[in-house]
Amino acid sequence: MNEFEPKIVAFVCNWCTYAGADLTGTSRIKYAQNVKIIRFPCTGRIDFMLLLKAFSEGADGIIVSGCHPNDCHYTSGNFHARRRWITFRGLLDLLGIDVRRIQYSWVSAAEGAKWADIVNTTVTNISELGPYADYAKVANYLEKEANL
Amino acid sequence: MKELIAKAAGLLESNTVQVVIGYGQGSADRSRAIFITQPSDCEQLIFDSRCIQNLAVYLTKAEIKKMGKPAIVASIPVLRSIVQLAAENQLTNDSLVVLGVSPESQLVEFESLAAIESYLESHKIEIDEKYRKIIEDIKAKPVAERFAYWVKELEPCFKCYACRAACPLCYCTRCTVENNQPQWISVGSHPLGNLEWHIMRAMHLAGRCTDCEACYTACPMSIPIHLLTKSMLQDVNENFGSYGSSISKPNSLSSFNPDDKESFIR
Amino acid sequence: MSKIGVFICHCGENISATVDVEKVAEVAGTLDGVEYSTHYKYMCSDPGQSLIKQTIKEKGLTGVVVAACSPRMHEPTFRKACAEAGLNPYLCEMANLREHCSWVHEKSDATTQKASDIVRTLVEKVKHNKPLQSIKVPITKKALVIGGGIAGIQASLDIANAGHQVVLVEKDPSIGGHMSQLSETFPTLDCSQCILTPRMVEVAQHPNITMMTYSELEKLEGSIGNFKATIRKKAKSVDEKMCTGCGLCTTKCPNKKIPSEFNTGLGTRTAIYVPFPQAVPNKPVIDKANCTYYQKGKCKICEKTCPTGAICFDQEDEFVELEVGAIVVATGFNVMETSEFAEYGYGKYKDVINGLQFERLASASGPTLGEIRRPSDGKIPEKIVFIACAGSRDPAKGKPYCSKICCMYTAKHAMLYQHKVHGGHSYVFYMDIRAAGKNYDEFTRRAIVEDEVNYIRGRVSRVYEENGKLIVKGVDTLLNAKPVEIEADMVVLATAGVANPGSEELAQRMHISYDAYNFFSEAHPKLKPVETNTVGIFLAGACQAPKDIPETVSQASGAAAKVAILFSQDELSRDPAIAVVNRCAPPLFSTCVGCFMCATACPYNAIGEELIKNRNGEVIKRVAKVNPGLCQGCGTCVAFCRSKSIDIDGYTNEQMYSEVMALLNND
Amino acid sequence: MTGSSREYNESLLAISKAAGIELVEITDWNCCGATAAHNLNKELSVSLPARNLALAEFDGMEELVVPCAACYNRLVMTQHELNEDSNLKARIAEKLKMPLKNSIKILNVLQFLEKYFIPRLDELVKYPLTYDVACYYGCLLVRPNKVMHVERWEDPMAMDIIMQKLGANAIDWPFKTECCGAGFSVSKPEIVGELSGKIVRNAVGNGAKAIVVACPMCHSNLDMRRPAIESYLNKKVDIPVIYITQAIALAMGIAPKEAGIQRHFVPVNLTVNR
Repeated sequence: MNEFEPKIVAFVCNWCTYAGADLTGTSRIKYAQNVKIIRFPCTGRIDFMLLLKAFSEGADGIIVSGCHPNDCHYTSGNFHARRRWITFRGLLDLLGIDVRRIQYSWVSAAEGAKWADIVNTTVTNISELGPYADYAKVANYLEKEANL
Repeated sequence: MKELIAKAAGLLESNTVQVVIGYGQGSADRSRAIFITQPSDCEQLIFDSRCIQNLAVYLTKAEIKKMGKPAIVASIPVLRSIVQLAAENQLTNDSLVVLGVSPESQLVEFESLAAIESYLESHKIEIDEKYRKIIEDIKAKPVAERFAYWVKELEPCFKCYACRAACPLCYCTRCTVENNQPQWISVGSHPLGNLEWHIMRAMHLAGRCTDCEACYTACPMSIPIHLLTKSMLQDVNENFGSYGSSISKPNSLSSFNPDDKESFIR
Repeated sequence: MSKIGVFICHCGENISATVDVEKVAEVAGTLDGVEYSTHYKYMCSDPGQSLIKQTIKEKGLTGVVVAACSPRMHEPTFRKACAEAGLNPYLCEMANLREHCSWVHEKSDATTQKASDIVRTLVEKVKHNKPLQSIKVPITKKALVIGGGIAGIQASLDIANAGHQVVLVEKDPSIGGHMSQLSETFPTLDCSQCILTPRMVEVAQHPNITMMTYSELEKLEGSIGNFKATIRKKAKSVDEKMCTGCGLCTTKCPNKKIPSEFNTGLGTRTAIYVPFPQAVPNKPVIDKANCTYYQKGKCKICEKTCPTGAICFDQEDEFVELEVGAIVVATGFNVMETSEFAEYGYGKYKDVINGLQFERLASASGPTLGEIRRPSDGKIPEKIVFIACAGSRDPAKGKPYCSKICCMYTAKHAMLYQHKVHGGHSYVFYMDIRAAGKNYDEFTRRAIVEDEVNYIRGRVSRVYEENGKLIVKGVDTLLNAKPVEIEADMVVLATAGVANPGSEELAQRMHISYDAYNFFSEAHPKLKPVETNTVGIFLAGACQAPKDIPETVSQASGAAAKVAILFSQDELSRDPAIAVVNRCAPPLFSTCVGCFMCATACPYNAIGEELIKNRNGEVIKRVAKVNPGLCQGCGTCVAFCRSKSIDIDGYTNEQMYSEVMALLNND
Repeated sequence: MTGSSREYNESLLAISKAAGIELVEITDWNCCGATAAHNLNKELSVSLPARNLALAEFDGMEELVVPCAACYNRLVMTQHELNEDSNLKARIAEKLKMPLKNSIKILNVLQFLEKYFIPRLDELVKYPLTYDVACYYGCLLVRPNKVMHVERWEDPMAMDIIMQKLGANAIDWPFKTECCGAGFSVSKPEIVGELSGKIVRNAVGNGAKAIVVACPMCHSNLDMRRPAIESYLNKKVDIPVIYITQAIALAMGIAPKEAGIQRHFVPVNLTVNR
């Protein structure tokens, strides 16, 4: 493949963004194939370690998305998630892990078009940033270890 | 000092406590933690500028717990850790006697853990200007350079976990790093394993770390891991308006404000 | 070893038109642990489902992945099919190939590749699925209704008539609430007490209803089906059983000048009192703060007069513990005081009153026996001004919301005034007339057209006294907009409906959420209007937001129906996707260290503590414990737990981890 | 403050001098834009006061005392808007070609008096005032409340409290914040006659011997437009209108002339217990 096709994982909550992405489908709005969705009950459930794992397994970008503030199915899971994202993002930024590679968003069950837009712009942005070679280089130590 | 020794001896004599955790003379010119069970041994207690180890770390250790109710010599950083441990339900008013030592080396006694918290109101955590500058300088580097900087800084880490052992707040009986179902942290002390370990360590201290620097002091390779927690401390304070948590108020990361501000969520 | 079956659906052509389903099935078949892989035109059809069931039995599958539409669509269908074939339904997962793949991408190799990736991810997840049993919780079929206004009355009667026991708790000495204070009700102008009092009596006489007046909820523990409520019965100083309600004591009490709450301060009552003649129960209580004996130690006239010896001064507050399965909160609302309005005189002008006070003036049982007389000198006002939206829809007053009932009751007030004071002049200053409701607009039109109430669209900037008149300075914003000044004899403020004082504390005691104005929050603004976020606790009436009587009664019946639905089962069955704190071998017992940060993070207060004891009964460890009745399965605690000691079934750490791993490793 | 309301300036400087407080004028200050600018051009209406704020910062000032209520209102509104909108702030700073921290503390005359005079009134007041006064606030000091944050903005008390401390009896009256007619003074004086007339009538009716103000616009309408007021009320009214600073000057025993008492249209014949 000549053209760089970024690998993007989307961590989404079941009640808003997953349903929103369903609506993108029912509305037949087209978007890039690069993004694959993993369903969580709530953004509050999304462990920051899973984001790191996604990078070490070769993801070039990540989308994290859930219900808008005050819309959480569980009333406050997204508020807790937001605080965690704010702190996590600050830490990653200090460490030089490219925070531009993680797109956070609120997509409601009614925002099918917004989901398509989030996916497409993220794909464009990550394509511009190129493969996440820096992290891959670090992660590749794993392979060496495995080959021993 | 005399006051402290007398008080400690008194507590042991009256069997109010069974062990006194304090500082004593170590090898060479160093101080070390000592655990006194006999009133007469209280003479060994010292307190001076060398006594920087955070003794609060012993409060949650099973070996110490077995010795009975402790009294602990507590300078400001230790007091902060005690409050945080209390906030996390690890200590109650009955579980220890705190022999506070003020910055002027005066013995301060506390009626309750809540009293320690209000005492600390006038000794708030402040990130040193020096560290603020260092953190700012790191953040000013281009992202790739920053990453390279940290990969290099973390390279000497051989995962001895001294940082974990020294931290009063790392009291889990099973650390995530020892969890292999699933294998959250890559085992080896290679760049990835080191990076993952230190990110996790910092994240787990977010909103809890009291900036005692015990992790950094303990690190045999002098890796500046305290910069990570200091930076998070700043972030938590700037975004949520609090350093650490108090006994009565929930921790900043296990609570929220519906109006929390950020600019990166679309 | 896993034996997973993968069933790929064409969904007619919905999937197969863009995804090469044969290829996906072929790739899936090569995956580790996949025993069988196939594709079919319509998996959700009968033959499709039979195919799955048959394969489960024939191949002895340990897990199933149906790659079809969104799990939000057909997950229940396929899980049920699996259960019918003897496979635990929670060992079935769906891969979303339609909404998340075939419908959003063009036909290409990349689309087929993505479909394979999704299938592989779910196969990896299913390998880590565990059989789960839906959770059974027994139900105590007794309801607690808090608040004895029309909402609480309606809810109690409905639940009681459905055959269940009800305990109705009311903080005042009588049930009846605000509705008992009203004169006539819109839009029919029928007398409020005439329609309410029969209901009150019915409550008192209903064999299934236990009434606890002068009582408040002190503490609430437990969860849906099994709440434990502690009720504080405030000391009435009167023995309910001995008192016959003759009322002799109230006539003899020397302390007669106490402002009557029922009459909104426009009338007086005694220290031993029945709030109003039709009170239920019609038995007095002693208001200790105003009783001469309690304050000064001497008097006891009531004790001497009482023919049955029912007065008992040494009565103390009593605490009653109740076990109930469901709760209806119907604590109602209050109106903003006129004293909060500087521009209208901070309550210093006696003839500036609020709407509730006007109700008492207009009520036949009120202090003026239904004649409209102004409080200052008892004169009949010749000119009266009504100011709508006093506080409501006014962010400066901290109440940006519409109180909803004021447009209607103001029209009613003006109408009643016109009916009672012939030749009188009435004016209504309004922002908009919000009369949405059956026969509502007709009602306000009638006030304007037939009763000649002067409606002025505009706000009032100030009310002040000059030469014995209340000068109302306002503006008419309609045609020929101009400032208006009316020299009135009386001013009625339709002050905002506000939450009852203490509602914040009550909400916290029950762990239900409340909004910025301390009104209780419904679980969903549209689809769950009577539920709260705490399952098993329902809302009725104006404690949720200001509302009128018909709406209150409907909501109360709705809440009662929810309770009856709950009570129609003997056991509660719940989705088992809930959090669990791990257990392991001694001496650790659990890796949980008991920091309880999960408990503060939990939106449902579902995390409590468990004391692990040794065989001598000594506590050796204190760990978190999830209450399966309360946990809703959000998993916020899981991401929060540092030692990974808490996990959530259906979305376990292992499941999520393997999904991430599988999704990215497609080489 | 050097034209029609010079007595406000004179009295403020006189009492400050007597109390040993030095007030410095902003170098090269400009017009705040008043009501004209913000009716015409939003950005202009913010730029003009913003320049004054920047100049005051440049002069190294921490507090800015603004006696004119209209100027005060514009400056506070500007500070608020710039703080709410960082883009606007950046744009304006660029336009001004000056750094703009926008953190200077802006005090109106009441806040200034509260901070620097009230604590010292015992020492400063030599001749307590003894009569009934009506404290009139107008609109610019209190509105919009979401920016001004005045407690009880429909019935403010700051001036009343100061007057009580000077010995006077501040009457409870309902016209404290009613409209005086403001800018109609020039275009439609008859409206001012009616609106200010009602204010004056109510003050007199409630027994006031003087009206105390803290705004040049209020003053000119209640004082200079007295003929229009009298023609609306159809009778002669001689209640004087004084600035709060003048009231303080009188109470401090400063010569009436130094406080510009003689400059009013309606003669001020207030006796002082000497």
